[in-house]
Amino acid sequence: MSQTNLGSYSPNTWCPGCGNFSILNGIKTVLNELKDTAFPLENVVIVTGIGCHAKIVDYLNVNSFYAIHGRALPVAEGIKIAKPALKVICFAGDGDAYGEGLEHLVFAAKRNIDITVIIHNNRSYSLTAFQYSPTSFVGFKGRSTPHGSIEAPLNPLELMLASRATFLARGTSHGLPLLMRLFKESIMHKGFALVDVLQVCVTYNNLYEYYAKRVYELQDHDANDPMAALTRIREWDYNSDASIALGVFYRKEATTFEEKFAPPHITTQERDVRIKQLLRESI
Amino acid sequence: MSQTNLGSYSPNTWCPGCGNFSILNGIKTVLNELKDTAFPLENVVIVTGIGCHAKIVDYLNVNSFYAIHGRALPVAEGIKIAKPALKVICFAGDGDAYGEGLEHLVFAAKRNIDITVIIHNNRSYSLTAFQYSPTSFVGFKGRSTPHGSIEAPLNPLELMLASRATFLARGTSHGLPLLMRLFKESIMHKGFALVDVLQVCVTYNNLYEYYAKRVYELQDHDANDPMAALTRIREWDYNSDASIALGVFYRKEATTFEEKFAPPHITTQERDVRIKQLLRESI
Amino acid sequence: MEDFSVLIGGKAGFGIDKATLILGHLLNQCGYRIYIYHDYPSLIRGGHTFSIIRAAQTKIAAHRNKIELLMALNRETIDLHQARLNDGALVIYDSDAVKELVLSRQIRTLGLPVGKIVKDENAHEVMRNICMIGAFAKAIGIPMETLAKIITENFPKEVEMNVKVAERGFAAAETVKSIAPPAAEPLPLISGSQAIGLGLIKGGLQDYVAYPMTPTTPLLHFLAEQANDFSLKVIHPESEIGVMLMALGFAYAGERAAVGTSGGGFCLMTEGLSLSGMSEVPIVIVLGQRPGPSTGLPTYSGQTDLHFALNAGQGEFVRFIVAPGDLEEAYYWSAQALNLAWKYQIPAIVLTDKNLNEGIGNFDIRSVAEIPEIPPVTWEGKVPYKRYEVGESGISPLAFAPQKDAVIKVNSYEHDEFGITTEESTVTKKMQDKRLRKEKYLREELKGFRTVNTYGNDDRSTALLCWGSNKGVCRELAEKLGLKVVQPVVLSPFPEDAFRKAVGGVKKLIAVENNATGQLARLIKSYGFCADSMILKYDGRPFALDELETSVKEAIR
Amino acid sequence: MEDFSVLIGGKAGFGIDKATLILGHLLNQCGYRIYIYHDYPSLIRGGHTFSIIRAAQTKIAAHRNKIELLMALNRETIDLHQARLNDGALVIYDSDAVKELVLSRQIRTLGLPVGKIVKDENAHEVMRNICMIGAFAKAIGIPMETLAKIITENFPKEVEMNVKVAERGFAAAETVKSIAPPAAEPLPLISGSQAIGLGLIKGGLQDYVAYPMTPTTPLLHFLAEQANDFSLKVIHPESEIGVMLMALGFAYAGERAAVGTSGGGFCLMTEGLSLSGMSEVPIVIVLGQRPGPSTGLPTYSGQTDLHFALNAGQGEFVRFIVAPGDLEEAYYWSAQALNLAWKYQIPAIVLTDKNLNEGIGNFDIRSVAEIPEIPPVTWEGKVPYKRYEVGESGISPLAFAPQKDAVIKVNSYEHDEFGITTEESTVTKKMQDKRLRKEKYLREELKGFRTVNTYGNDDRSTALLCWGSNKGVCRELAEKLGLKVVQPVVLSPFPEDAFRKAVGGVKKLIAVENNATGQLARLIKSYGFCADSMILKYDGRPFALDELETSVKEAIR
Ligand SMILES: Cc1ncc(C[n+]2csc(CCOP(=O)(O)OP(=O)(O)O)c2C)c(N)n1
Ligand SMILES: Cc1ncc(C[n+]2csc(CCOP(=O)(O)OP(=O)(O)O)c2C)c(N)n1
Ligand code: SF4
Ligand code: SF4
Ligand SMILES: [Mg+2]
Ligand SMILES: [Mg+2]
Repeated sequence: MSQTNLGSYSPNTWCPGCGNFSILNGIKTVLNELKDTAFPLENVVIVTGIGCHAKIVDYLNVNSFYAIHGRALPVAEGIKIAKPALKVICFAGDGDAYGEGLEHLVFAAKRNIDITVIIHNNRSYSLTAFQYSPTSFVGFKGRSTPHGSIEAPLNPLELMLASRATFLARGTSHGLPLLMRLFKESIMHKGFALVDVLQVCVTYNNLYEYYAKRVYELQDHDANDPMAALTRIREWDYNSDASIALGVFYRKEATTFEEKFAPPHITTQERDVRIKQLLRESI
Repeated sequence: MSQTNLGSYSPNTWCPGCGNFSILNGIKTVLNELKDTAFPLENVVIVTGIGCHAKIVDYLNVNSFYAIHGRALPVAEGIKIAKPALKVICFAGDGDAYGEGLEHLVFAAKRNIDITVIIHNNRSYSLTAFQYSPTSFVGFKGRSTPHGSIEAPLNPLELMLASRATFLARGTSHGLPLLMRLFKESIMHKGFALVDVLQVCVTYNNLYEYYAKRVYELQDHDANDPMAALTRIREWDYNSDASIALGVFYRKEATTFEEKFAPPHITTQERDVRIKQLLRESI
Repeated sequence: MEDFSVLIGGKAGFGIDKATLILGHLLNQCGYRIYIYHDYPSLIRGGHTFSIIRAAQTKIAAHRNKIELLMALNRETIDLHQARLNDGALVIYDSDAVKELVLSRQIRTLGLPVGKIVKDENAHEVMRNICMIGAFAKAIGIPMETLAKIITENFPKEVEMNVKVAERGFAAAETVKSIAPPAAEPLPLISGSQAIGLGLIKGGLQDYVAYPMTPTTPLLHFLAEQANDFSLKVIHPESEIGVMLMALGFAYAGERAAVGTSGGGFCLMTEGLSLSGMSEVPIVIVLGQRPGPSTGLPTYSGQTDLHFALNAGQGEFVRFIVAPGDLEEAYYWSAQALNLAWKYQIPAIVLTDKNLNEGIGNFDIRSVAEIPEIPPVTWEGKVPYKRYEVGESGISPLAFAPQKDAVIKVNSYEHDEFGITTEESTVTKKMQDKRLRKEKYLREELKGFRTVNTYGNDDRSTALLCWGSNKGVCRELAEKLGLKVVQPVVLSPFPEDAFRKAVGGVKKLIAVENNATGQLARLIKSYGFCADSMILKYDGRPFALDELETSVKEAIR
Repeated sequence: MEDFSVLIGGKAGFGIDKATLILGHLLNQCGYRIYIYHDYPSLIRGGHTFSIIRAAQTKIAAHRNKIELLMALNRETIDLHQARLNDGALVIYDSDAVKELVLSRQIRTLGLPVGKIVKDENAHEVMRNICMIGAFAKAIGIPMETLAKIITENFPKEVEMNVKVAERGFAAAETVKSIAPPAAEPLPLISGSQAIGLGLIKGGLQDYVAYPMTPTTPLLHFLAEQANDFSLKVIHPESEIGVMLMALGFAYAGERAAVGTSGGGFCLMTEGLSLSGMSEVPIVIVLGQRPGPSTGLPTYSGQTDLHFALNAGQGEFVRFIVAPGDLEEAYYWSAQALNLAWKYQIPAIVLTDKNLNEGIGNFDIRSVAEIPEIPPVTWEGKVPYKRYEVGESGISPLAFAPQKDAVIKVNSYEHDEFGITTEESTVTKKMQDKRLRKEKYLREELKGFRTVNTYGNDDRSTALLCWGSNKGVCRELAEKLGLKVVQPVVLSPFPEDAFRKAVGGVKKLIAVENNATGQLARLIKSYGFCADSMILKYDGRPFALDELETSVKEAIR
């Protein structure tokens, strides 16, 4: 395997110990591996919203679109539809993708467009210095809810299953080997893939211990069975105390959105001829 | 029962035969009934987005907020939180609430705020003269997809269940007795309630026959069982040919969002005193 | 008849649209120049909708209130429009629908049992319109063959039945007036939406992304229909936010993309607009105006979003805004908007309105100036690739993934030349200067374009100042009254010099706008120019020629 | 020392914020007037962040670049800021973190083994800041008791340990400079966000809805903390679209609501803004500016959204826009924005920036003008209730559900007096006139307010033109240089007459703005006023007093 340092010269400004480092390291290793076996590096485009998570674009020396808060998905879709050969990977936050931009996520899943979405789910708005997010537990004392949030969290995987996503997985930022496997599989999956990473935010929402006690890896799970997937997905609702399954919950093969566009190429001349023709028909 | 003509002087501009008439008539009857048994008419506020469906506000002589496309939900939430005694009912379209404003729907359900949402699901953008919607079947030849849409529809009830809605039902615009029952139950339900009405658009998407052949009313269904609800909800995916269940799929009791705000009243004087006090503490 | 107008009206669902098109093509075939105004409420069936088809000997782009022919499929049409009838006008009506018609002596009438004819023929009720058109053709002396040809070309289905019904109408009528000898070869008859669509295609459009919203919905429909022929990807996503961001994705990936919307949808695009400004990922937005605020009057026309378009989006960035005034300008500038947006890597807005988008008229491609390709500046392989290389012009060479040896990073944050985020004060200033510098070069390039149009001799000291779709009506009126017209087409960057030249010698400048505050007048004021008076109309209806004439005469009195 | 500045710097996570506050309060207690500028990048740990605490004898609202004391928790702080040191300045530093310090002769240094002290005491590393503050107090002659009191008041936890660590720092230092005698009674020390929040509360705020976005996030935090005390409902929903629409729901239901955001979030609110204009459901938006376009420099300051705020949203409608220049104005105008929005049933924007929102200074409530309640016009029970009754002033009486005998219908479409949709041309014009007419009455009412501030005698012929947070620096500098200052506070409707009066006699008008194009200069131009020169800064950093002095001197040379 040829090693490439995928890093950039940008100084890293994540807090020491932040779970984002695992995601960064994991994706570097995975892309390095895939570039030898699957696709050249220049075919990779990463797209992000805004948040601590999104800083990953600055730290990866690959093509990228550092978009705006909540809107990584539609940008990624445009890129993929334009150039289906590209490998388009979104890194999104929980506030970003499950909050501000949730709608895009649902529709990207519905379309089964072949992109990969990696959620840095630290269950907090961190870059804006600590507010509850759509996956924060009830009673979360963020700075917009100092007396405890009164909303129950969403179960994003359940929502994504209902939105017809064809690959759903969960990992944690402290289980790097599994995480890398999930990254690889999700990137290689043909269709819409989402990996919900329980990313520890050491500064604001350090759930390291909490997760360490509860996570387990899925065994003997039939990821092709939507009902089995749902059962496992519902096991933990991101709020109550339960075991937290990690691994691939669901996987399905289906035609993808971008495949359905195969417009023939057209030259400038042909264009002009057809314009004239259309005008003639309008007389 | 005291009869009130809930109509307004606004001329009705729906197409003759449009399923929206049933919804209008149904809600008039139900509100007339409830005003004697449950709450006075002036406690009703209806909120809509924009679309054929939304014209219902002009035809009902009750308090209303004719909002903008896709945004009925947050307006309704604000009204309800401000005045929990009000009965807030949203009339929304499929393009409107399942498309443009889907995110608000998910979050309103997540909060379990006590409002009622009635979806005029004609599975088409009708007021804009016929485009596919998030619930149109694959191959739909709307005017933005003249060669047939390539996207599979969402199953909105499945999505709403995943979003933690506490009352989910389906009716059709040609089954008025059931529809009225659903309207009544959904309005009286304490918590977030959604009724998906398969509303026939006679002009653009006349599925009257299609539905007539397939619908049946839920019998012996335990609406308190989320798994049973899911099974019935998944029976028909808004695309393939299957039986279409009508009735209440799911019902759950839970505390509601607006209940959780009970701020004590404050007078102008108290306000001034506390401002001064806070300033003193900042010296 | 040299210059006459036909009004056809009825309920939505009567097929007024189709009838309008047939009438337009019929008169077009006879060698008239055509302009069609279509007035309809926001509903699908019922209500009252009508079109005015005006036919003239010279090219026109405005309607008149007064009409010479009224075609009434119901009583309401006569009630609502009889005040428009000129002396000697002819009313053709369905005598089965309109009983007891009392009109002034000067009006001639022609009642046909249209309902009965259609029933006799077992035809669909909607074909009443074709029956009326048959009578119309006979009444003004157009041969049935001409009409049959038009019908054949315009109906995908049931051609025979339509022709038959038309023949019955033809037979039931008599010739009352006579058409004028042909003025010229017929020209294509298209809508503003089609002109914009074709212009975008001419400019190299590859992707069109839109969420339906009047008055740009027809553009979406048109491009969706043309997608295969022109190798377009036409996508209608979940919302205007999705539209804008998806389109920026296309542009990043190296394709030419445009989006279309109206005010409310544009609001939702403004965050993406600002992103385009910062990331230098180009985009063309077709912004069709309608009366606001908010939902307003969705199917009517207005010019209320000029300053919103000029200032939308947080922060300061260069944008190109053009407001074409007629079909040829719509075609030309839609193509050039793509060219310029891609060359300068900026957002461009084609600012139109319902009146331009849905107005139908003759399109003369021969009168459109050459549209040279303006190639974007692309990377020549110098390593390392810097997406935001700072050069004299502010334009950095483009590259598109996948590209060996180039890492292409675009960024919504302030960033350095490689596209890496920065918060450093000197880099911030340098990059902001780089981006803003593009305006200077764009201004320079625009000197080679007709950014401000004038009509009428330079010695005319009274001028009508107008923009967008008011060009047609102002130009025709000015010709008649001996006035000058000044029409800025490019609105950003504002062509100050060209404008100064255009108003040179003008003593009295009268702004004619479809808004309540005089938005163009306000814009020129900030460049030190002053409109002496304003004629403003903001009820959603465009100016009719005769109506504007009254107002202008008052203003110059 | 009469007027001096202390800079404290280090990495994010060193507790610079807290230390800044302690230093501020300490000097405040000593009777100084304080102004604090805080500079930090968009990150949570690491990077470099610093504050400048300026202390003076008179009230101030600007910082200077030059400093008299530098408190360095790491080497970087010295490297980055040593150029700021005035002759005779004192550097207090952690000698465990900074070895081998070489500075010019004029600089005095005081190194303490801060790291070691903290370790000795078994204190948390972050308490290094408190140790330094102990040394600082001793160095400038503040008694340890004063410091202990401040620490006690400002630490919710571990007070004793903090005091202990401070004492160690105090003991390790020596007195180098001496503070000046107290200037006055201490005044509250608050941030712009707090001033705005208190102003909104004073104006009767019942609901605050916001999605976090710098620089208005602290306002959300502040109001969330105060929710119980002031009976507020503070909600953070799914997005800014949700924010705006939910707030309009509150307003419809009869509560006073405000929202807060910055440029990107404001983009998403523009559709709701236009809805507010059409439906006449009032709202107050606190719009905190930061450098754009797009994400830009999230934690820095700018004044680039004036024209966006003035023109955002489709269609034409009246809006009230005010840009307060300091804490007292922030308080006063936030209250009045609510009052005026509710009286005129229009959207109001409080246009601020990071610099105002996050700057900290003395707030003197005694100098704030009386804030009379401006009662909204409410229904008196005349039936039938018409939500949009057309009257002389354009203001229709309000009623709120549930209300017996009133059906309250608001509408985003054009509508009649009852709120029922219309597309009729005369009603359209009538209602648009009604809505726009409110501006006339608002203008009239605003004549009773100080809409344009001037400072300095009227005989000064050179004036600095500024808006928003530049007031502080301009005012102080003008006082020093004998210039006049003209500061329009209300920006829409633009107070043309008051502005004309304010610039009367001014020969040279110099615009001072934090943007690249001179947005206020452009605005006044459209009213026929001209800025003679512009001093523009757009690197995200506000003007420092000494920096601006140089530029102004150049401009008036
Ligand atoms: C439209 C808009 N609203 C708000 C913001 C401010 N903002 C920046 S990051 C962020 C939240 C980040 O939370 P999340 O997506 O969970 O990312 P994290 O920092 O936790 O990785 C917000 C609200 C913004 N940039 N744009
Ligand atoms: C932001 C915005 N985008 C687009 C529109 C145009 N528009 C009006 S109604 C409508 C679709 C209506 O579809 P649906 O909600 O299903 O309602 P229906 O007409 O089918 O009842 C659209 C796209 C709008 N008013 N606002
Ligand atoms: S705040 Fe949390 S998520 Fe952000 S960098 Fe620090 S630890 Fe990571
Ligand atoms: S278009 Fe369809 S939904 Fe709209 S009024 Fe007509 S039948 Fe009803
Ligand atoms: Mg997060
Ligand atoms: Mg619909």
